[in-house]
Amino acid sequence: MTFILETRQLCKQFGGVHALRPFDFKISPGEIRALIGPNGAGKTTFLNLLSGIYTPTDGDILFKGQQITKIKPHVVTRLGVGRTFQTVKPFGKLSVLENVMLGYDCRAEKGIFHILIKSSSAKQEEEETKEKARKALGFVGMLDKQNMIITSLPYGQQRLVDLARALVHDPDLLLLDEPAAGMTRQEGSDLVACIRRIRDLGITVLLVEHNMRLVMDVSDRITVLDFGYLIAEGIPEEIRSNPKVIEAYLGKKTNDAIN
Amino acid sequence: MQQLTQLIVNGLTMGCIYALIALGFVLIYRTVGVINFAQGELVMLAAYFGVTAISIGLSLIWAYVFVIAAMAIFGYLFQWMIYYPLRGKPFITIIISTIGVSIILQNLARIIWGPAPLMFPSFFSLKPLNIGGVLVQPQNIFVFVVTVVLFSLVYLLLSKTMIGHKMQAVAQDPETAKLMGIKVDQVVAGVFVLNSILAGAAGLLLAPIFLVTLDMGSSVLMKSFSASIIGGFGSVPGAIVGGLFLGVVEILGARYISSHFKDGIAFVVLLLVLLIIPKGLFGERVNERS
Amino acid sequence: MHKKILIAALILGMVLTACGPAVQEQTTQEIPTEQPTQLAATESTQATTEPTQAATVPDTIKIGFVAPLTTANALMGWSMQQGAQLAAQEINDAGGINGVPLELIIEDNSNTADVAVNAINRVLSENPVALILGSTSAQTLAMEPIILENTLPTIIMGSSPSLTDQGNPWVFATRADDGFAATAAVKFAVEDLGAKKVGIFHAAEEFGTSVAPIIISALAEYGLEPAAVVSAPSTDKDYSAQLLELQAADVDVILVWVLPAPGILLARQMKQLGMDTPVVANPVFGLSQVLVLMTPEELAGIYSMTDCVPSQSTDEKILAFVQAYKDRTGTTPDLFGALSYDSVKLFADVITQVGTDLAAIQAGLFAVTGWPGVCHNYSFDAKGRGGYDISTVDISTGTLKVVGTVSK
Amino acid sequence: MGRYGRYIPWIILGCTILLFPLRTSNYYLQIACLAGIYIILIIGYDFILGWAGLLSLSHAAFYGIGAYTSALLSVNFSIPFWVTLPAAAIVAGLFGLVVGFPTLRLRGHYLALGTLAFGEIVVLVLMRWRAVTRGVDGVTGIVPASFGLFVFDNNKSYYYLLIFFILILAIFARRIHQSRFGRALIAIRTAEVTAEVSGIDTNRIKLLAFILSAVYAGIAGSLYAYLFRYISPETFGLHQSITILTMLLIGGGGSIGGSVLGAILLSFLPEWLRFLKDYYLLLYGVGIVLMMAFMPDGVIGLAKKIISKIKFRLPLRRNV
Repeated sequence: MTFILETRQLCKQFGGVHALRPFDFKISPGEIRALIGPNGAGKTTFLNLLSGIYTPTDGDILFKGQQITKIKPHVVTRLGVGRTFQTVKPFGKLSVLENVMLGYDCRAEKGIFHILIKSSSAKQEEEETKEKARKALGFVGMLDKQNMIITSLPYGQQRLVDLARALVHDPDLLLLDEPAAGMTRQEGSDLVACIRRIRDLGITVLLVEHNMRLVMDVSDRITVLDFGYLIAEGIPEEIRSNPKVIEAYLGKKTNDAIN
Repeated sequence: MQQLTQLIVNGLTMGCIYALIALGFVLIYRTVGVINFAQGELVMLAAYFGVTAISIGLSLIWAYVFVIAAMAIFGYLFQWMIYYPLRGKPFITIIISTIGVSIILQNLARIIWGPAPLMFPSFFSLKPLNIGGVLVQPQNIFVFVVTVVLFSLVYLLLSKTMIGHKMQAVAQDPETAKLMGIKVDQVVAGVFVLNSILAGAAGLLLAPIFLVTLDMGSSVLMKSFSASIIGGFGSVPGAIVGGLFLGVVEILGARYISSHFKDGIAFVVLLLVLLIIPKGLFGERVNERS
Repeated sequence: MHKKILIAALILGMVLTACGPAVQEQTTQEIPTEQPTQLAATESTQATTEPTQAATVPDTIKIGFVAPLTTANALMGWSMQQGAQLAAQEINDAGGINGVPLELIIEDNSNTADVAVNAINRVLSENPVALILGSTSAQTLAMEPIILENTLPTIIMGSSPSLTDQGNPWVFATRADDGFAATAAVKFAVEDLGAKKVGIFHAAEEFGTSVAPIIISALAEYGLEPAAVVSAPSTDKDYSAQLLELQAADVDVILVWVLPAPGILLARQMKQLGMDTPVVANPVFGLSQVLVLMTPEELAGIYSMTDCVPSQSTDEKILAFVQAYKDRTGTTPDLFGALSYDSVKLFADVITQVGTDLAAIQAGLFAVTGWPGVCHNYSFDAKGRGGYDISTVDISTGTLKVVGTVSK
Repeated sequence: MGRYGRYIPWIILGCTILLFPLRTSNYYLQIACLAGIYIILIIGYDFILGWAGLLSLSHAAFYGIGAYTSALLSVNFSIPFWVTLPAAAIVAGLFGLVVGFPTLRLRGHYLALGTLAFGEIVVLVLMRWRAVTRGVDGVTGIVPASFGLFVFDNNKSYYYLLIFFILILAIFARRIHQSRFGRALIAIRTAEVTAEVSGIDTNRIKLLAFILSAVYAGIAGSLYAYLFRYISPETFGLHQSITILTMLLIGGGGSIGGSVLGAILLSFLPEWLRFLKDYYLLLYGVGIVLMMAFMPDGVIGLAKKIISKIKFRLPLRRNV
């Protein structure tokens, strides 16, 4: 097993629209990989395919050498894939800590009867979940906000909580969908540090991002998609100077300029 | 064979009735994403308005006009007093409110018109026509014709006119519709008025067949729901196909399986459709709002 | 979280205190009338034979009345309420019961068992000495344990045999049970109409469904089996499937047990399907509100088994009742108006004789023999059933023509 | 408030509830008992509507299944109360599993109508399957509930029995609400996809909520059968499901307090309105419409709003 994640001829169509053309993708363990491309390039579709939200039209996904092509999202998560979302939908009725605990609940084993009788093992499990969640919150630097209602936090901080939720169950692969969106410059650079620390834990990171400064700063390798096609892949320096990439961005006159 | 034909003819008549009542809440559902539990009571109210119109000496034609006008006003008031204050609230809140309205209308009608069944005349004699051995009521043919006409009109209105497109836009996404310059409130009010008029038409058509009773609308409401789901919820052609299908299946089931389970047939068919083809026969689905 | 519960607690407290004053009001109202009934209740448990007048004379004598005044059976409940109120008015105009005015405590049961039980408890909190129930069997059965517990003499107008088969000595029925009516209907169908192939059409609700087996066993007495048995829920509007099944079975008489609106639709749809099979029905076609809605064609060939037809009577007292009822309501009294009127008058008579002691009223009712009411001459048997007359009426002419009577 | 100050309203409330039967007539006691049964029903229904955010209209059917299980076991086999009650819970729960499994794939109005159809079919079976359910006549002769030598044969004792069950079931419900299941339900309701990607088996959790609500309904049904000692199919029809739905919405979904308030308020409201005679149901309908217009989040929601208006500090923190 040389690759933690591998896709073979993975494609997705919605009706007649090709959201993702047959796509071969490989990512090595411990890598930080960025997936970039203009709007509508198929990046989020790709993440949704990986995390099981969409079923591919064709092709295979292998995670740690295991087929996960038609597996439901929660199983994919349990196998060790963490995921954050482009637009955070925090669970508003829950506190920050509970939002994160939710990510670890899939590791819980004690059934409903333990909870009804408040058995000591259930209590212990709940404590363990809380401990894990606090640790994850501490990791993203949000431990002091643990008892707040999540919707009362600024957007950038909500994203960090979402990140903690995706990390709490000790994934091997973390999918980040535009983690820096809505963040201040300071928060963004904190995030870069955070992503590096995540990699240092031995977690492979795949991120989709529009903020090129962040992408160039943090990633080991970059993959570029356009209209569902793979147009380039390589280390940041190569991508920066790749004419196809420049054309894809500037030709489209999108707001995101490469700097 | 002759009996089978007779059964199918009668089943189609009931089917028209299910479809007519279904049409109204398909409209409401499409536009504001809410099931109107007071739909049956609107039908009943129209019939009682009709009785009153006749009793104050109006001719049948003018009674029809009176009822349609009264229902249009009522539809506007309904929208203004019940829906408008709750717009934007979860659909379930509005559903409860329509349940409240149905209780109000049931009891109001009982207090005003009394609990006894009443009569409402028809344009036609009660003598059945014999068409190749099959007996058909002139009123039933009338119901069939009016149903088809109303369905066609509503279908054309929705798919071919500007108003229809506005309604579609409101149904899809009221916020965007507002940004596009559509006066959402007016469109919604219009839909409620139209719905009320359709319920009024249903009431006027059913009254001579069913008598005017307090339960005349509510007793077929659930079947109409089922019909619209079977046809594909939110779809206008689906409502009529679902209604006719249900009417025929129900009558054949009652005749050839057992009349003792007649009421269950609609619900068994509904469950089967939901589980096998959840989109209904006409898989036109409006996005769920919650 | 605690705050949330605290808020809930406060509101709950408010709700409970809101019902607090109502309770207080209740108890203060109860005080003057409570004593005699309590006295009566203790006496009744001791089963005293000599009826004693209560020590203090109450302001009013209260009779409870629970009927479906709203929802599905509101028509029946309305007739009952009119009849009962007419009787009460007549009694009070004539000076009350031994000089004490009669008061009816009228409550609606919403046609459901839960509300019926609430209604009877509401009535009981006013300490009535008797109770009249105009409820369907399911509701009556739900109330019977409470009647037994409170030893309250109760007159019901239900005809389901199960109502008087519960072994409850406080329940009296002013109508023959369905067994009696069904037998009479079968007798008429077979003997008078010469039926060979009988079809049965009954309402899918409790009152129709429970009659079907009784009709079938009555037919068996004549060595007949029903050619077809069909049913329809009262909310159903189209009976062609059922009627065509009867037609296919080639029946020569249809026995029908349905509610008013379905009865009219049934008669109409038969004619629309070209069926002129004679129909022998439950009292539904004896109701004046039903007759006025039917055309002469629809009326043809329909017979109804009814307890009584006050408007066709020659008895002056009964005609006076018919007139008074007409003056009051604008309609001819039907079976339920008459039964309800009789129930109030009967209670009043018994209370006049034996006083307000509950056990004495019970004994008084059992002792009734041939009490002449506007609907029946009442004598109660051991089960508490009275009023064993059934008339067959021919409605072809638009009026109720009695063509035969069966008595026990 | 002193250290124990916050317990004062609780003590007052507890005393009011416990002493209520001693101060009231049998009439109010009966309504209170029925309200108690509704409380259990609605706490259960809250799992599916308030917590999972799914509109189901078959709750009355599970209530009926519970009532019939208990009643038939009691009448046919003379099985005592403390066996028939869990039996009712189990049978209703099994039906919840069987019904929930296929229907929970449906969403929104479709789920509502699918469950509605199931509910209507149950009532029809109760009415027509005479040999087992005794058909439309209903089941009479249910022996009173008893525990040891103590027989709960009057409303007063039954009231306390109900309080016992309400307490137990409310505590259970609260434990579930605050456990990972509660979190999962909230997550599913707010953002189903995020919940799924967080590792929550949403189908399983929804099914669990459905079964739990059916179990609560089964217990409520059993308690209903022993309160009235007579049951008939008509009690468990669609109108009952709608009553339950209305109670929860009026009380305010998502909280036990809301369930309790809704059940109590709508049990007493029509009875309070009885003095209006002919107009009472009319006014009841008006009441429902007004309540929905002025407190769309239920009594609980309104109370919170009022309290926040008078500058009470709203609980920004949620104690875990």
